[in-house]
Amino acid sequence: MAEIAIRDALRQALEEEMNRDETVFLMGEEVGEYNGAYKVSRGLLDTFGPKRVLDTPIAELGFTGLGVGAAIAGLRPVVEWMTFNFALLALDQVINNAAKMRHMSGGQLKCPIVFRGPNGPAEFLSSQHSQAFQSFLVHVPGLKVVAPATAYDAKGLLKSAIRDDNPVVMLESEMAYGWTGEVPDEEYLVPIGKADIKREGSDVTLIVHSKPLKMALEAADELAKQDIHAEVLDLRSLRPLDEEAIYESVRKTHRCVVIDESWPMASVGSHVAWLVSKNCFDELDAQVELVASEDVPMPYNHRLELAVQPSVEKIIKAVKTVLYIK
Amino acid sequence: MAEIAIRDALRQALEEEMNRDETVFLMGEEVGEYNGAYKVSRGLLDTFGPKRVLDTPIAELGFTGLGVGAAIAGLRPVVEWMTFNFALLALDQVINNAAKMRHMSGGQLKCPIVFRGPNGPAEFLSSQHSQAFQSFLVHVPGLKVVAPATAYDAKGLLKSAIRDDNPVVMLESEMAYGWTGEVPDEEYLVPIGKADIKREGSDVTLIVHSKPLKMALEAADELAKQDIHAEVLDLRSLRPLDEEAIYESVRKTHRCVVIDESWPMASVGSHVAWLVSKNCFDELDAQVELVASEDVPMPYNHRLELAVQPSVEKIIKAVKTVLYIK
Amino acid sequence: MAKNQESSKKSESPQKYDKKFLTGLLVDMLNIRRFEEKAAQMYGLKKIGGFCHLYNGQEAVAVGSVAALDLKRDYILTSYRDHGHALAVGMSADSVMAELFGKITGCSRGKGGSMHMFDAERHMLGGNGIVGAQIPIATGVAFASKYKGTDGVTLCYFGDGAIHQGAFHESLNLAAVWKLPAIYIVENNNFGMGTAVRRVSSVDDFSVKAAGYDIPGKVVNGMDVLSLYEDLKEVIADARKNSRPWLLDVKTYRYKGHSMSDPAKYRTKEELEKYKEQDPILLLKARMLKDKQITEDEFKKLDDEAKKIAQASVDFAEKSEEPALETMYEDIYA
Amino acid sequence: MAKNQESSKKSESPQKYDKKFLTGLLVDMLNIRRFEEKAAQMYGLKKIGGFCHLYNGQEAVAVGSVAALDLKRDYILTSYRDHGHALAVGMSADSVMAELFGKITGCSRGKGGSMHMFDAERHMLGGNGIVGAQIPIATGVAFASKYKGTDGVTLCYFGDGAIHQGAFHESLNLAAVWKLPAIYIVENNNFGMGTAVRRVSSVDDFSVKAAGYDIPGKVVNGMDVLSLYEDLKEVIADARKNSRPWLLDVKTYRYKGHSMSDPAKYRTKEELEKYKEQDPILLLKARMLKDKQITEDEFKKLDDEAKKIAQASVDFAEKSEEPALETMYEDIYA
Ligand SMILES: Cc1ncc(C[n+]2csc(CCOP(=O)(O)OP(=O)(O)O)c2C)c(N)n1
Ligand SMILES: Cc1ncc(C[n+]2csc(CCOP(=O)(O)OP(=O)(O)O)c2C)c(N)n1
Ligand SMILES: [Mg+2]
Ligand SMILES: [Mg+2]
Repeated sequence: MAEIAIRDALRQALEEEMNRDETVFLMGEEVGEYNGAYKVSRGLLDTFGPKRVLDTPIAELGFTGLGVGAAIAGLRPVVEWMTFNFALLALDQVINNAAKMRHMSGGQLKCPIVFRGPNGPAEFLSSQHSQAFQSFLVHVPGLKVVAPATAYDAKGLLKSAIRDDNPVVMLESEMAYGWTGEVPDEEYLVPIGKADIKREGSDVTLIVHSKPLKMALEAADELAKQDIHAEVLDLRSLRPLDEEAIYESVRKTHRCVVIDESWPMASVGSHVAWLVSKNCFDELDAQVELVASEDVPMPYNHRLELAVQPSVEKIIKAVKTVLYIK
Repeated sequence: MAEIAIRDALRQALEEEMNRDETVFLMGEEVGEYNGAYKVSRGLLDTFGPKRVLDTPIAELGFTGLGVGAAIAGLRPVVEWMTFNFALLALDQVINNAAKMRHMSGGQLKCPIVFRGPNGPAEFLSSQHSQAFQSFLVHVPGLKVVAPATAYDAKGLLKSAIRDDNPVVMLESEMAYGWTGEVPDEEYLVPIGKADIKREGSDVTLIVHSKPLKMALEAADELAKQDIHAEVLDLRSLRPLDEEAIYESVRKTHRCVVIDESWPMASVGSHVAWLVSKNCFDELDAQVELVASEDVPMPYNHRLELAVQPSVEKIIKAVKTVLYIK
Repeated sequence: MAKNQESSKKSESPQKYDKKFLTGLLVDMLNIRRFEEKAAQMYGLKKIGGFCHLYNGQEAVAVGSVAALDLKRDYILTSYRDHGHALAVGMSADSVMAELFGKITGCSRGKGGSMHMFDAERHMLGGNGIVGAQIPIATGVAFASKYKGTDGVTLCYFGDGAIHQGAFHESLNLAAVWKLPAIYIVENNNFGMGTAVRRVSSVDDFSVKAAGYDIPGKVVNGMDVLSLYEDLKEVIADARKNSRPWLLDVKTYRYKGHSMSDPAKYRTKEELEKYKEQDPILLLKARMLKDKQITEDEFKKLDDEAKKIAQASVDFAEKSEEPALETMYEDIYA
Repeated sequence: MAKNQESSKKSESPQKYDKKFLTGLLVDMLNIRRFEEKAAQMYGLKKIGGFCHLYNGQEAVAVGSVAALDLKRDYILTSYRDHGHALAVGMSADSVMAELFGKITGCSRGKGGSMHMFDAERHMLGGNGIVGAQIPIATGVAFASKYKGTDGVTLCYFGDGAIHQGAFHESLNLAAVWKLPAIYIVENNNFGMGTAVRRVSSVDDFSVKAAGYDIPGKVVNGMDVLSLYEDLKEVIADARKNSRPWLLDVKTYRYKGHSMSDPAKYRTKEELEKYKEQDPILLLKARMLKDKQITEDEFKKLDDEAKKIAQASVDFAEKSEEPALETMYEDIYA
């Protein structure tokens, strides 16, 4: 097992899959000569050449749609969006085409494409550059959505995503690209649709995905010191959602806090919180709390931008609320 | 009081506000010479001329952004999207600019603009043309979102939206444009942010918005015959959401079914269902049920497309579930 | 810099073509015309619902251009006005009509309807309901052909209204920079719904936009199937050989309203009649009559046959099953 | 059809201008240069975070074009590379630096940061972080001027990378059809991040794209503030008088990396040095020296003053308050 950063885990996944399958190619802004805005694709242009690692113009709608066309014509594109903020420009191609090609053609076509890049807030970027858009993507049938937060999951899920015959959106996090974790030397896959218990506990279930996993684990550490044992369930896949794993944990702990760095309204977080509320109605000893972003556009000022986001303190407070501890 | 169709109620609102304020203008595809794809703007070109009623090219991103610019420069644009399906192309301008102009400028600018048009499924249109996108818009702070389902509310809310100094998205329904209802002869406004009890009841609260209101009322009629008295709460505004009205009703009925024609995941419907689950935790006698669209792209075949959507039967079934009636 | 070209002013005299070839074009156009008339009738009877965009008047475009293709390696994509293209690539009238009826025997299993005709095997990759959305997708299909080295070209049809979409601009730049064998065909029928071209465009001739991407552009007569065929043959050969995109402004006209619900009040009866004088079917027929490659009787036979095929497709669609309710969960994930 | 024009090859000899005017341009450029240097320094000290796109090398574009405007009625909008434009319209260095520091005294109350400089009163409508997004918005501002009949024009600045966005295409068509007084200025600095223009465009001269919309286009020298000023004066007068849009390809160069984190390995030191020989500040200074409108001493004084202003802005920003936590809920709804 080697300890590597998430960005390198992603790069390994790309490299292995590009070696394995000639139809896999990578395109996006600055993925080639510049080695990627966040260096996920470092070295890939050198290894695979400009036929398979393509720098695009700044034309999110165009190159995303080009990817959809290449996918239905037999290739396996990996489309890097420099950030998900810019992918709003491409949503029509994702939602109206990638997600529906198979459906509209009555099952004739398949659309094996991966859309990936950093999602969610980074630092000092203000409101146009610090948004978490998983709720939009999860809303849409026809897509799959994965959201790893460790090097192991990042590599294994990206490999699965590339091999999947459906459009898969992969949410990464700029702030987490440098986080390191162990990755096996031998090849492995992480299946899409399986949540993972990152820490076992008996008193409360913390349901989380993406970057806030780290906060949830820290909060669990902190709570353990106060003899509160939190189970941390990392969703990893948001669509399909591993509902069984969620309910199993809540049936054990009877209390639940959901953490999601999205805005709260109509979010992945509030959806999961409702699913738990509904399907564990007789099991819950308290309401399900949601720790989300404040319902505001992200300010540039750093104190403010930290205060807007979920935090270890907010998670601990929510846990105490569902445990009726003042 | 005159009994008029929703499309005419909307037209009256436009006409009155355009008469009242010279800075109000309407633009969109086919709004002028063609009198609107769904005839909401019938006659307005004749009345106000081509300066104030503008037929645009098919360029949703461009003319939506043009509207945003006109708004920050002192006008009050009403942008008609022929349908919300096409507005995906314009989302960047709505979310990254309209919703954030005031924020990014530290409060210097205001952006008084209305985006409106039909949202949600119509008939025989397949998956690209039958989508309900309120969940995307509600997710975003900086926007207001209204969703009337009667002629009275449509007129009163559109007038309020046009006078509002913020970007307001108004969800209409193609299938409901012909629905008639009473509208006062004298001028009136419906405030943004206020829900409305469309039918009082004591046994269960049905929370609904937009076109499914009609189904909810029919279901309530049907249930009344079985001595089940449903309260029908029409949200009317989705952002801001009238949470107090929701909780007040549920505190009375102790049971709740939410109806939303969106896809279920990360939807307005599941969000409201969670809010009720959380904030009425001690009041609820059953889990909150959601009647949403099936989690599939809309098929063209009519039997299938009806089966995909919420229905009176599905609502009644959900009510019986929360009443523990087999 | 690439220079735009004028359309071949006159197509070669038909003698150049054998009778079989010409008859093929004529039959294909007749089949589309009679199919669309039947579709309109069925729409009137409420057998078909929703949007239904007919192709009457534009038949030469799909038929002449597809005739110039090699569908073993080439592809086409178009907009929601797609019945004609579907039939032109050889999809059966039965499968197209059944799709319009929303039956399980339709090419898209009743999932797509009028706007979403697909035939993966025949390289017809849809039908798209979002104006301009097929342009990036077609660009990607052309990309795949180049990537795989198949020498295939992709024809991408769209309307005069679609050219103002950002998707057009982004795609043409990508195709130009990456030298993709994509041929962008504006089916310029003068109107986008009720909007005359000139009201939303400052240029009449869309081929001038080609220069902005340094790619070749050309104006093509869309009413004369033979001259269109010749133009397309040249353009396709060039795109195939040199792997580069083209932009064609094909002048055509639609006889019916935008969709079935459009009374088309934005144009005069005279304008419509003027265009019908250059009807693509009559034009080819006249030429063949003149060159004695067909008789009135033979024409009538072909026409009757076309009507029969259209009627048979209705019978087929009528008799076909509705999709079972549980099929709503199918065809979503592979 | 509108014809493109060549840029005025040489600007008029400076004698034509009075010393005050020229000194004004020089001071504005110096202020920007010194401000940006200070910003870079503060970024190094982590007083500023996130993206920070500097304007060094491009000063003549904002300064020369804004000098040709009447900001009582005219407007400007630009991209995230906006410090120079902010200072050029007369926003105080204090309010811009405080914004970079994220302080409540910043022009956008610490909400916007580097990419979002706004001054509604001075008609500077931002700063936009989404490549190309300001193009439709600026088009709408021009629309509003025409609607209100103010005779105002709007300058819309964007990069060579932004021209490939669909937003550009849709906006130019709208502006052409509706005859809006919008002047689209490509600040063509040869690179979009690490991507050289030619790798993502098949044309070198973006003004050729104007013909596709039948609007006038022009190539403009972006290093010579006076020739740029002259060109813009003409273009602005035309846009104002005839209410029509223009597309300008302004050739310029950025000295620094794309943003602070970019080592700019994609270009050579020689290329950079070559461009620095036409430095807009040195060019104007040389001309004024030659015409005896300034002495080295006077220049030094102006430069020292610029440095002082930049330093003072840092002191101001340092001393300013952080926004209170509850301000996160402010500035969202009017
Ligand atoms: C993005 C988008 N905007 C609007 C529409 C509604 N719409 C459907 S067809 C059409 C007109 C298109 O005209 P044109 O491109 O000329 O094609 P034609 O119908 O003439 O073949 C419009 C506005 C749509 N389907 N998609
Ligand atoms: C829609 C969008 N895509 C990508 C980005 C990331 N990005 C920021 S600046 C930039 C390069 C822009 O280059 P150019 O337009 O030439 O402007 P310059 O930075 O040279 O002034 C990119 C790709 C973005 N901000 N917005
Ligand atoms: Mg047309
Ligand atoms: Mg640049």
